[in-house]
Amino acid sequence: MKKLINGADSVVSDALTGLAAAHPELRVDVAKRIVTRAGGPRRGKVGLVSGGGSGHEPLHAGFVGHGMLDAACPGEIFTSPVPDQLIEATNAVNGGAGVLHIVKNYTGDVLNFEMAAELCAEDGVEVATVLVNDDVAVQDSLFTAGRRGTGATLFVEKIAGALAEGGAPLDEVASVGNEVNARSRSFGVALSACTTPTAGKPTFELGEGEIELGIGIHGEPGRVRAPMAPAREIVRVAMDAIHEDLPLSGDTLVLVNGMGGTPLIELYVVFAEVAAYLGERGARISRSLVGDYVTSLDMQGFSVTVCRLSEELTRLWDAPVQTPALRWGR
Amino acid sequence: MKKLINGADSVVSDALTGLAAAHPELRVDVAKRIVTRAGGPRRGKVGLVSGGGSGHEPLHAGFVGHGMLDAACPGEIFTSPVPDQLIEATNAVNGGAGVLHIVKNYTGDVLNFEMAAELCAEDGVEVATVLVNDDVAVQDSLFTAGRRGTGATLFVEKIAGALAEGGAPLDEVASVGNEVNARSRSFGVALSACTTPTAGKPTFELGEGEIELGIGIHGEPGRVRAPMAPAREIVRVAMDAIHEDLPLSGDTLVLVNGMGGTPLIELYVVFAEVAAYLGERGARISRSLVGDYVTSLDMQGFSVTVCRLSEELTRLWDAPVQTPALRWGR
Amino acid sequence: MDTAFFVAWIEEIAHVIADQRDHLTKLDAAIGDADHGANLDRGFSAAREALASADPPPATPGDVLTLTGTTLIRKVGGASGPLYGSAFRQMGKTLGDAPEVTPAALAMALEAGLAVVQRLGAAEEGDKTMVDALAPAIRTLTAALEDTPADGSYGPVLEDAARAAAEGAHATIPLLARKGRASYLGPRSIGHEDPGAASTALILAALSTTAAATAAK
Amino acid sequence: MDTAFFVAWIEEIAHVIADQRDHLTKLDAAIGDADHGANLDRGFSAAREALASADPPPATPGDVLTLTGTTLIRKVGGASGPLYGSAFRQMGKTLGDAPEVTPAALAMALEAGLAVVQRLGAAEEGDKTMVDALAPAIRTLTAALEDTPADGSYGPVLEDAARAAAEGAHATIPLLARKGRASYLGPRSIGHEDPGAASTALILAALSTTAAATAAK
Ligand SMILES: Nc1ncnc2c1ncn2[C@@H]1O[C@H](COP(=O)(O)OP(=O)(O)O)[C@@H](O)[C@H]1O
Ligand SMILES: Nc1ncnc2c1ncn2[C@@H]1O[C@H](COP(=O)(O)OP(=O)(O)O)[C@@H](O)[C@H]1O
Ligand SMILES: [Mg+2]
Ligand SMILES: [Mg+2]
Ligand SMILES: [Mg+2]
Ligand SMILES: [Mg+2]
Repeated sequence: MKKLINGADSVVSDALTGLAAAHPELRVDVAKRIVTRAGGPRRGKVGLVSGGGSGHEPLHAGFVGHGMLDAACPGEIFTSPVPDQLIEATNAVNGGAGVLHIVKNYTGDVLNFEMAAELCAEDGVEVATVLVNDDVAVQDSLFTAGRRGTGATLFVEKIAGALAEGGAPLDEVASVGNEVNARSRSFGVALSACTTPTAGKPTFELGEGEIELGIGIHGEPGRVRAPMAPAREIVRVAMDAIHEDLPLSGDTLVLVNGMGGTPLIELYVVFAEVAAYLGERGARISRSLVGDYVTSLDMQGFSVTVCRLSEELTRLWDAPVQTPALRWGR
Repeated sequence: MKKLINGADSVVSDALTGLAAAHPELRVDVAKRIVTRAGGPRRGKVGLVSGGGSGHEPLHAGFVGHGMLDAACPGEIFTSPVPDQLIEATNAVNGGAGVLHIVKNYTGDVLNFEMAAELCAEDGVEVATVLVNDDVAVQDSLFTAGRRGTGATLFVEKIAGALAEGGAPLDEVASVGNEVNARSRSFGVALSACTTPTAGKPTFELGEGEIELGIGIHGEPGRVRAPMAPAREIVRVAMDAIHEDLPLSGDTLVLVNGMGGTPLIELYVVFAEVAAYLGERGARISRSLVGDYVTSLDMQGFSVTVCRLSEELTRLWDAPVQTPALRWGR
Repeated sequence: MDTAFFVAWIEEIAHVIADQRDHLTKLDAAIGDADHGANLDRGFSAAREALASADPPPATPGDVLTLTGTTLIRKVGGASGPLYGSAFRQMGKTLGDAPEVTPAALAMALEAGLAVVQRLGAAEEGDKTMVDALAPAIRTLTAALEDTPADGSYGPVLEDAARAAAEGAHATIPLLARKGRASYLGPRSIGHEDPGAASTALILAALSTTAAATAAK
Repeated sequence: MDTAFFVAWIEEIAHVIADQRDHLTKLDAAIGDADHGANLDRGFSAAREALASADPPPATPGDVLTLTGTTLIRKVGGASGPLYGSAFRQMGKTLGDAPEVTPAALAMALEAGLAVVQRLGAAEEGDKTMVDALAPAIRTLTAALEDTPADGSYGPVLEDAARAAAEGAHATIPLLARKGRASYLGPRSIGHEDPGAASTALILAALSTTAAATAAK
């Protein structure tokens, strides 16, 4: 394992130190691992808090800023944050209108956010939660951990953030978040595993001719291993899985997301195939993103997330946003 | 080699097809390999044309748009574009005020741009050229190919683009481009080589404990191989090389650039070290970028580019820009 | 079992988890995300430090377990942090402020801890989680209590419980995971030991080790 | 040497470059950017097609070389595209509209091509570039011309020139590169054959092969 780090134990702190140096518009508490907007909470605005394990950058700290999150709580690599962080962040961004927790559906994230939310509620802070679970590769039932939250997290954070910025009350902000999640589906593919600094070696081994289909964002293997194939065929597998679960038509917002180690030129090749697939089914790509947004350290591969847009969601997507990783309109 | 492509020969065309699908604000001629702004040339505005081999995405096509380039000409992977492309792009963006060619200093790029510029001049189009050569890892003399153009290319394109957008004449736009280049220095480090689709295997082999210092952006090995070290020490080697060549003080613009396969969390670790280095020398990071901007396919590693800012350059850096890969102010 | 016994137990857990850190991470790499060893190592070494530096020091076995649980919740994160943390806190609460804990009281506390894990995580036995090690250990303990020797020596009983936990962990290998990250793998989760079950077995082994060491004094 | 001879030469170049494509790429991977084989393959197969489909077909040797050069410039890119392209164009220009080319005229044309390469690329002999293969080949050719057999059979002469080019290419191995990408490597460029010198040797070998094939008819 070769990584640009000073040591496995200091990666998260060192990266937060770098984040602080690069983004004076953020307030970064390196010791407590809380990233907020430098301005502090705005009176009467719903606060948005997200968080999760590190290793998915720019998620979530890269999405703190005007029109999106108010706070992000990075945990250790691939380990959800602890309640203390979440409680402190919740209090820090509470402008009196309540706070929305945006939680990716993993047992650890859910439990830690739940504990924090309970304690915040006991302290009189109104907290609502949106659970993101867009990954169609995973079976969803009462008797499983349910679907993972992946690429749709970015959509939920952007769109709920825009609504909150406009001054909407907590229940509306939560409900638009839930709506975005309900309209979004994702599927991920790995060409290689990732290596966490503490494990020091890849979480799984893929042969020269093998890929993993249906991977998550924590270096876990996917549902099945498959032979390497041209981009067109791999994209078809991913899009078929999405299309079967949520028939694709009308206006869509599409994210072709790199897992961290994939060159942008390949992501554009993938995007071309996604566009062709949607075109054949009469769906329209009306908004899109191509790049590394919800990553898995150095993993090579991609995920595709599709959200079926409404006019209102499109308007909220287009609203100004100013964060380290997503910016337009100001 | 595993890549998200349909075939080694169609990578560039397929990626351009994806670029067109993702960015309706660009006009992409896939067959001719010319990317321009959808609006066409603006009367009286200096046109900016850049280009180079593919495999460095988002450079250059990702920088086409308001406040930056008017056209980009991608060549084959790591192969400079041909004069035909450059001539056609130059004519396409000529609004009557002349056209600036932004050329990275590689023999191939220089020769092809020179040929194009000569022919354009014969056709009565006023062409000026800025040659970018910021890489301090390379010896600079009349008897060598001279320094390579790397990260400073982005700075030149942004700042010259801002001046051109404001309506400045060709000689001023060229001269600010030259000034930015003169004030900028870069140094790159590889943890792994990259693999071109046609070669099918890495251009060099690095052991588990080895890195290459002083690499360029075409997968070529660096000046020396060195043992792997903590980020702090690697950054010190890079920054010392820059500082020796261009003493660092005052306000700086800093790019910590990923080579394509490096996770963002590691780039932030690097940024923290760069900030510490500059802080110790009394220099101030007044503007910065962290991310994949001038890449080398799937190479793992980073480069750091520092530009000594003036007030005027800072103002031009801050001017609105709206391109696929760089956007603020609109 | 007194306060010192419980402090010794947590210290022994911290020791054995540190020792088995890479092994736990390896188990988690196969069907999870390769952090279980680091998570628990961070948590239990923090718990050990918290106990050592607590001022006033924990006065009862209940205090020891409550502080341990709180520390785990504050330091671990992930799924195992809230689950183990809440379990230890619940055990502490259940023990109340009794200065001495009988094997029967300990069994009841463990039972209460298991109940919290199941309330939070909704895992049943057989879902391939820590529950698969904890539940049989408690069953063994409870059953054995009925014929604890009159001299009150609980060593062999805890040894049996530890063995049951280890067997329970081992028995997760052929199971298909239905909770936690391993469940994402579907049938591919089969053939691997659950890391949380393995760490639970280590925690119960530490209990037995601590009892043996105490008895030897 | 007539028009057909020069068409045959370009076809032979296209053939041998396609054949050696991976070898050239490998040389370029060691001290460059691993594209020289693909670049020249793309260029010369385009040149072959341009010659085949030109309407009207090239009427003179000069036409053949000019069209080849133009096609290389339009299709190759990189350093080798403009250098080889300009060289072939210059050769074509130098031959003018003569329908037949003597070895002496060919030598002069090659000389003019080399001059263009050096004007554009500023490489001297010994800088580890294509110049190191082209220059000795021309010297050999020019020297040999003085004692060309009266029957005008130029086969052996071209064979000598091809051998000189190959030797020149081989002799780049110990050199330190001062031009082109290999120069970035400094002393690490030593020990590798320059890919452009290697391709120049192939181009001159193709010339000799074409002469031999023509003579055999
Ligand atoms: N719902 C659950 N109920 C009980 N135990 C669970 C549950 N989910 C996960 N676990 C346990 O947690 C262990 C994983 O812990 P750890 O790796 O530290 O957290 P994470 O899965 O968040 O990375 C699993 O091996 C399993 O034993
Ligand atoms: N300045 C120069 N003068 C002469 N030949 C050169 C010069 N620069 C490069 N070359 C030749 O070009 C070859 C490389 O060609 P190619 O790989 O196709 O282009 P690039 O270097 O742009 O990738 C080198 O091996 C060398 O022989
Ligand atoms: Mg985890
Ligand atoms: Mg090249
Ligand atoms: Mg885990
Ligand atoms: Mg090359």
